[in-house]
Amino acid sequence: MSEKPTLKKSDFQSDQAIRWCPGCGDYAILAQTQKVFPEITEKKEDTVFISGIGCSSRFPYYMNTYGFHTIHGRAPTVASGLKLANPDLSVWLVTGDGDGFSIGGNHLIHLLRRNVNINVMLFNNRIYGLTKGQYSPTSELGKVTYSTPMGSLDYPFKPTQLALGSQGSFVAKTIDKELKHLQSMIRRANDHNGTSFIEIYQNCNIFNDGAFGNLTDRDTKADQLLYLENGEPMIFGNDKNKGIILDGTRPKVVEIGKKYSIEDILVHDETDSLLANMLSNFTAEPDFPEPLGVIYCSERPTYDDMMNEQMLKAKEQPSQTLDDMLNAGDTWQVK
Amino acid sequence: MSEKPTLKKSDFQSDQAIRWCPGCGDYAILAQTQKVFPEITEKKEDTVFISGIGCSSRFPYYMNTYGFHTIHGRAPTVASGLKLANPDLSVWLVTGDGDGFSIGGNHLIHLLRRNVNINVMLFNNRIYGLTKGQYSPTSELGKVTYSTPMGSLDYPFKPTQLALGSQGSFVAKTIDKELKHLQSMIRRANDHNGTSFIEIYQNCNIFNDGAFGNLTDRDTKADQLLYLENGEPMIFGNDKNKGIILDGTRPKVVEIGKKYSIEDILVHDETDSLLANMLSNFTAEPDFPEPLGVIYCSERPTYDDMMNEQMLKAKEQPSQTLDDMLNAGDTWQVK
Amino acid sequence: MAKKVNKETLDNVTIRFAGDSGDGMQLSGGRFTQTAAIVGNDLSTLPDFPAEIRAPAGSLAGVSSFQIHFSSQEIHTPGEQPDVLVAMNPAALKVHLSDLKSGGTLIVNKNAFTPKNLKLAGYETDPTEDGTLEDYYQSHFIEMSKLVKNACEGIDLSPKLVERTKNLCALGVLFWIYDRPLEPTIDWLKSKFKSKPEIIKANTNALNAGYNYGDTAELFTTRYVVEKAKLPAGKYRNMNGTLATCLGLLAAVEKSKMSLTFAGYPITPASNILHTLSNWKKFGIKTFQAEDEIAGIGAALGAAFGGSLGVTASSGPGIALKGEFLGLTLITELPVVVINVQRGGPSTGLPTKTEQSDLFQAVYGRNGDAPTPVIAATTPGDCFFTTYEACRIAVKYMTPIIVLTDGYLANGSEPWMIPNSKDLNDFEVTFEKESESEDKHQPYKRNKDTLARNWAIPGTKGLEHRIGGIEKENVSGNVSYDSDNHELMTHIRAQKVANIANEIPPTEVFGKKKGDLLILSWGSTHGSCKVATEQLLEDKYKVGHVSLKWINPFPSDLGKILLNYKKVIIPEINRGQLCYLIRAQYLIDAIGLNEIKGKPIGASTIVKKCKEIIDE
Amino acid sequence: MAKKVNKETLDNVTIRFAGDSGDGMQLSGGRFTQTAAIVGNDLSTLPDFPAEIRAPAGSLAGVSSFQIHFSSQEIHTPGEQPDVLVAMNPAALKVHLSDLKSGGTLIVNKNAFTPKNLKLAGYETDPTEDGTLEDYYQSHFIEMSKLVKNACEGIDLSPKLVERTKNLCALGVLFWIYDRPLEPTIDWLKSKFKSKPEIIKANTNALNAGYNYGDTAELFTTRYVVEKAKLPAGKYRNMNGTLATCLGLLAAVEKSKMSLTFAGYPITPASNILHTLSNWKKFGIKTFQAEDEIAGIGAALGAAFGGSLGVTASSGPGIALKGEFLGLTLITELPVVVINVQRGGPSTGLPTKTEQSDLFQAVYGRNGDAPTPVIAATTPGDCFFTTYEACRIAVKYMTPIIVLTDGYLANGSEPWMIPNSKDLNDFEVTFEKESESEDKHQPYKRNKDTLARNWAIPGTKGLEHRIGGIEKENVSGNVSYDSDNHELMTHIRAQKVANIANEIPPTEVFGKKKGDLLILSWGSTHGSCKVATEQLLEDKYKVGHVSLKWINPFPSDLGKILLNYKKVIIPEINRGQLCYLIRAQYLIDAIGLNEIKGKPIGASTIVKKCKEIIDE
Ligand SMILES: Cc1ncc(C[n+]2csc(CCOP(=O)(O)OP(=O)(O)O)c2C)c(N)n1
Ligand SMILES: Cc1ncc(C[n+]2csc(CCOP(=O)(O)OP(=O)(O)O)c2C)c(N)n1
Ligand code: SF4
Ligand code: SF4
Ligand SMILES: [Mg+2]
Ligand SMILES: [Mg+2]
Repeated sequence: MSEKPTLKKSDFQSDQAIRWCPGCGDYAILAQTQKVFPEITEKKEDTVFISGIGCSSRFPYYMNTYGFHTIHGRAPTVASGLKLANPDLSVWLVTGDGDGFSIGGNHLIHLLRRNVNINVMLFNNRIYGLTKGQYSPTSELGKVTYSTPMGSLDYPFKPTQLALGSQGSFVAKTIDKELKHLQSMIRRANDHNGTSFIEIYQNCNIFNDGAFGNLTDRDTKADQLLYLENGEPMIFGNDKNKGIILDGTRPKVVEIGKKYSIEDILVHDETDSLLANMLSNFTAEPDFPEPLGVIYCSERPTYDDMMNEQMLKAKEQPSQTLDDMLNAGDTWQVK
Repeated sequence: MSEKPTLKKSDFQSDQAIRWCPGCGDYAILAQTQKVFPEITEKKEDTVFISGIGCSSRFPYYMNTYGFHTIHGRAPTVASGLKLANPDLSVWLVTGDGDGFSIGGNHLIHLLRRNVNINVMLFNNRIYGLTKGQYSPTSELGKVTYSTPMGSLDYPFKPTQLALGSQGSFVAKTIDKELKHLQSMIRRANDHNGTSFIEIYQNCNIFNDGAFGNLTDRDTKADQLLYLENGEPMIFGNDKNKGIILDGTRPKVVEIGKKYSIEDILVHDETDSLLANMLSNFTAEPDFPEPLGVIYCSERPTYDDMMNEQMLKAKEQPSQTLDDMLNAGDTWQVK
Repeated sequence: MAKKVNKETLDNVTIRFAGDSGDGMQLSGGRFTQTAAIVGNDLSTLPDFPAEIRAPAGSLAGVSSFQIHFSSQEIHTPGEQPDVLVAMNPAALKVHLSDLKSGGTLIVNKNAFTPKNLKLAGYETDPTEDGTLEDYYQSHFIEMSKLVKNACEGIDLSPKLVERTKNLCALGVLFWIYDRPLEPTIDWLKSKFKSKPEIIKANTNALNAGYNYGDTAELFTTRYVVEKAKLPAGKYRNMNGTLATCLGLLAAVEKSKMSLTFAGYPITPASNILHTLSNWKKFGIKTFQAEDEIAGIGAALGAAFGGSLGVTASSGPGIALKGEFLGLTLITELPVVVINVQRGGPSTGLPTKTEQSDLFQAVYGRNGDAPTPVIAATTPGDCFFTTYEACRIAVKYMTPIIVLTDGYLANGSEPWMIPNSKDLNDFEVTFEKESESEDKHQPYKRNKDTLARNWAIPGTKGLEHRIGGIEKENVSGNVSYDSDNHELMTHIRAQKVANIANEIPPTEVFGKKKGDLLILSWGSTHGSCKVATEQLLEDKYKVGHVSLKWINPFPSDLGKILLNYKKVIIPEINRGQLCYLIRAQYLIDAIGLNEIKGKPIGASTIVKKCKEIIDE
Repeated sequence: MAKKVNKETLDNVTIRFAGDSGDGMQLSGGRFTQTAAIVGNDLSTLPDFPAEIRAPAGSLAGVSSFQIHFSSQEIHTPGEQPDVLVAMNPAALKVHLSDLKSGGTLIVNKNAFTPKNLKLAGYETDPTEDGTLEDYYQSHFIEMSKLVKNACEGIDLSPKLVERTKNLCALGVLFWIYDRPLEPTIDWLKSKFKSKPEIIKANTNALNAGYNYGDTAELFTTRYVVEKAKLPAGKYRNMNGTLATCLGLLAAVEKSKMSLTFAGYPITPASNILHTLSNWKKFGIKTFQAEDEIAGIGAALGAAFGGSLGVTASSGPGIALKGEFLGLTLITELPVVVINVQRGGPSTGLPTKTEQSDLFQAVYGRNGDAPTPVIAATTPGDCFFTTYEACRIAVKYMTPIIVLTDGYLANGSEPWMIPNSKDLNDFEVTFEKESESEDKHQPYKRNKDTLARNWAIPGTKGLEHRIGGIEKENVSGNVSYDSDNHELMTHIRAQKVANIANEIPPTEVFGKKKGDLLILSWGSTHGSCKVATEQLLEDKYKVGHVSLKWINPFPSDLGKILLNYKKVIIPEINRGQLCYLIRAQYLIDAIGLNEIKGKPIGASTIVKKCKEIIDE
């Protein structure tokens, strides 16, 4: 990338009126994305945003790039096909917890497994926004919604854990309210070659207001958020005095200073799948902080690169014309 | 269960001619299932086998119980509906690596997350049998098949890892050739309250013969198979002299006797999710043995039990007749 | 008070409440409706929601509306052009003004006409000040926000909450104009906000403020009376299509003593069925929010295999996903009811608008020769009877069945004469009995009359059997690749659906039994077609109206009836789908009247077209 | 050698090779076919695979067969009752004997009639010994296993592999009877097993052994000659439907200079399209085995958005899953070709049998008013032209299109006159050019003639735009909830499909241009209908035959043509789907001839029915 961006934030703002509820967390995510993009690309015509259906999935309409608002849950398939057809494009997929994990779960896990070079932004508000407030596969057990007046009965997914279980090569988590962090995750996703999965906690102030209140409340958040930095110890808390250790194979939160010193605290290693799994398991667990940042990152050949290689290799085969192919095999002449 | 089974193996054999290829691993799985069932049930009429489509999915036709051979990938939905309607049934789901993980991936992960009390037997032959030999989501990278003449480009799922990432409460692995082990896994699955997931390595001798050759070959298998026993150290090898240790958070195979003693070896704990993840990650990894046995088992309330509770609780509400309901709300009389 | 006010009696009035989504127009409309019902009017309503959850306040996209048509006579539609438009802000005025009858009454919340709101609505000048409105309408610019502020003085409520009561103020004005009692609304407020006395008080005050405004302001010279309608005697309630559908399912459960398993995935405008049923667990109704629509029907089918009535509901795009499973349901011959609350298509289309364009999909949207019964509801209240009947037929004939309703029926409402559960068709279910015999159970043995196969459910001793999607041998149910058996089964599946014609009562013809033109409608076009027919009959045209409920199979007497008219016209909110089916079936040159505008075709449009056809 | 052998000339012969799946019958059939082609016969073939992968050896379920009809005249079907049946084991005899013409030639591998095999086939006594066969057929019980064992003595091969050559022995016998050259087969063996000289040797010996057996055994008294057919001059090859379909796609790529992205999911009988295309990467064809059929069409659509020709293929149940995405493709107006290789339905149905029952699904299987072009191939070789044309139209009109073939076309083959790439219709693609203007790009601006919208692809500067499944404003492509626009777009989408009629050449009528009866066929029923027409014409009946390729839209001249006949009959392998569409469109009382037996309707059945209709 050039040092000075040639494009401005406004270049990424489309002329469409934004249709989210006032106060929706989606606004912040949109704004940060529009802010970061001038830094990460010089050609907005090479950028494509693809989404499914949901409040979050309206995102492409507001980005002044190419965009495709597809159908519910199926955006990964469209994105994969596009990337297959033109691997030079920078393809971004925007989805919600319902779109991505309920109806679209299968496409998402296959995308992650294949490692197509696509960046996924999953807006997790733990609710169905667009259809007005049913519980989603990330809603907490017992959630009372229109469709579960006595409380939901199904245990939620932990999105980053599912992504890891799907062989995701880049798995990160951030939140709508942490603007700088959100930006940096978008940058990191862009840098990663392969499928990048960012879970973004997003407040739906209409149907699930305050779902992440403890993570955004000034008073509590320092004790609730664990910012991950590669190579740095996993410490958190208002006074930076809490840390994570492994007691055998069981993680624990400990206080630094008394029984434990900073040396005892686990050091984050983005390439360590076991650590990644441990961290993803903290999702919504009352005894652990929520880790924000890159949970796992490890490059491996992408689907598109390997496809390119095969295409090039195939081109080394003796060339044939259409007529050669039509005339191949045993033929005979009738006079 | 009573001590003496009242039913015999033959009671579970249907009158349908079996249509698998001679030599197919499916035969062994069927035979072991039919053998175990008299031990685990006294009422075959309460047993239902449900499957999708694939060679493996023909299984229900051969069990003399109730059975439903549904459509490709969708068996978990039918099984869930059946279990919902009648929670007293013992519901078994038979699926393949294509049926369960390709087209049916989403239903399977949702089943696991919900923890409906259903037992899943996934026959993994790492190939599409019924459609004659295309690669599957568990085929190794680079697999040459009819649909991938230059080698497949997508990185496979590790089934047990995906099951764990989906919040599976019981995850186990076995293989067609280890008859006793296979039987014991079926028993364990049956005992578990919640969704039980057993991955069964199965040889497709027509389209993927020898896929698990190193795990079944008399000469190599002791070095390749790690039998898991809860509370026992993870040792394996011809001379029982190899073991797994954790070096920080990285697992390693070590030789027992020299630098390491048996005390250093990790002890299996079925309820430890981190260990489970480590073990599931060994799938098809050349540097590690394949773990067979119960990788993870931890009870939590099942969907069906919680549904039952809600139904009972709802019945405590003041009772109303249909006519009460028809006449509810503001009404008026026209004369 | 000294002012002289005329009282005039009217046959029928159409009022449209329009405002920002946050303005509470659905509530005003709902309360006006309830009061009209209690007063004894016949009525019909049509809510219209914005596509956005919460479009920016004051924007055109955020306008929400509710139309009510009430009358001293029988009516069948929510009316076309309103007589009265209530516009709570500039955007609402902008969107709806063109529909208001010229000379109609316009009631506006003057306080909302701020520069910001005017700009959002795209007004260059303030229409309440530039004189553009007064010429065409009886315009009343009322400072409602101010009125409620004053009325609520002293109540311990935030200004924001006080401002929110302005919808009751508007309602009060209308209650005054149409001389309606306030008590039902006050009672409702009391029960609704039981624990919030300030809210009750504020809203009551706002309501009274509006009413009193009508009384005291010099602006209204006339009050209108719409008398009680002469409806058939009986007990009535106001009924919308969603509730009626759910009650139909409940009736099926209660009459058959079966359990019901509903599995669905949220989608507009079908989600409310899931919501309503979720509250009815005490009746043994289980609901399951599935991961998608495929899982929805899959679970319903699994439940049906288990001896429960399997039900799923969705709208067009979700129904498209159910096609493959419908095929499996069909070939395994299990009772699953699939409800399609239609909306504008294709694809995501216009999710909040109504349409009748999924008929082809219902009849043909599957692979293979896959005949499936299709039944359609005609009015909001009729959803009850249609759904009940669908359940009964599904079980009696062991078949999937598709119930078509639409967004208009689901959200619309009408006074509904409450049926007595005893009067519903009998609904019997027989599962095969436990068997001690050594003979293998034959799952595809059939009832001679209906051709339905016997239903043997897991848990029953001696009836163990296997079913599935590969062709089955008749009687034995074994997998069969035999071509003669396949042909036989293909015909049996078709014949079974054809047999359902025996269940269909004789077709009712409204109007002339023979004549120049038959108006043939299906589904929600019923109302406008009926009104159109009434008008045409009044104008001495020889027309009849048939409202089809059964589309597959068609009623056996339909062919004969069609021949009694010189021409047949089929008004539909699609490009002519029933029309195509009727042409193919009966080889008559049926004429399509097709308007695809997200709402029922207006009766006047139908009348006009019919006259053209007859007079041509 | 001294024996006297007659030579007799025949017009045409039908041979069926039948044996266990492991017996190599497809290979024998294939080589016989190739030789017949080289000899210059016209021919048509029909392979029939068992539903199981490897049913137990010797079982009825494991029988595999291959039928070839070859002739000195033009033929159009693989024949009905075979003249010769080769049965390599008891099961094959059991399954196929009833089809053999009485008096036909029966050739049997005597060595396979072991007690075990007889029992598996359900024979109580050995039919080659109990005298039941000789009365009705010219039966030859040849010890083929023994013959090949002797012939291969000295070759370093396992007995199992030697036994496997018996299919070439059977082939040798038939080559002798029909006086065919062995060289093409020997050459083929040489190139096929290049690195395995023992295999070449063993198979060649087995072939010769069979041939010599015919020559030396006293059993055959007659040899038959089937002369070269007078086919139109040109270069020919034998062509099956799958390869033809793939070549059609390749031609589209090469003529248009576009890239092609194929995304599909395996399903019988469509999987081979994926397999074949996977080998053609050097032409820039990318293939993607998706996780399911929904992902298949989704990826094809994504590719189309990116400026590639998106293609997907499946069969009935898989196509059912694509319905929702077809709607999105339609409303976003992007070129995606969807190939349905039909099989027996509904549901999983009869996966290895052919059927024409997905026509309704193709035309109507989606939510909303969703008109989609539908084109059907008529013969294996015609799959090439049909697929090519489908691609051209999809791009020219910016639309999804459905190509219907079926299991019979896909697996069947015929001599195919090789076209010259120059003679194919021009295929031009224009993407919108980079724009420096500040004006917003208008993605729904249309070509005036075709109504196709312009194609602007990601990566092109200045054309950034957003599309999606919510209704779009015409021209601007902005999301629009406007009802008039929706109605307009609904009509435009329909008109665009209607416009394709301009691309359809005048309909060819075979036989009488006016007369008593028109035989109207679509798809693979073409062959038998053509043969039936020939026979009827010979018998002086006034009949014509039209073979429809385009089903949506219908050719513009079809209506007129239908009126030239007193009656119209439509033979279909379904319950009358085209028949229904024709009735609706043209209001004529078309008569269905429906046989749903997993294979093309026999010409004789059609002839019989036509005579009944005309003579009645
Ligand atoms: C096939 C289909 N099924 C259902 C829907 C209805 N639907 C639209 S968005 C949505 C869920 C939205 O939830 P989520 O993905 O979490 O997005 P959010 O609105 O919360 O951002 C549903 C069920 C649809 N449009 N299409
Ligand atoms: C909707 C649909 N798509 C595709 C198929 C074709 N199909 C049947 S089984 C199968 C895959 C079988 O693989 P797997 O599940 O691994 O089972 P196996 O045969 O290996 O036991 C496929 C693609 C189908 N029957 N239905
Ligand atoms: S409903 Fe929730 S998620 Fe949707 S726009 Fe409104 S606040 Fe945002
Ligand atoms: S194809 Fe493979 S999996 Fe299928 S029956 Fe044969 S051996 Fe078994
Ligand atoms: Mg959400
Ligand atoms: Mg498999």
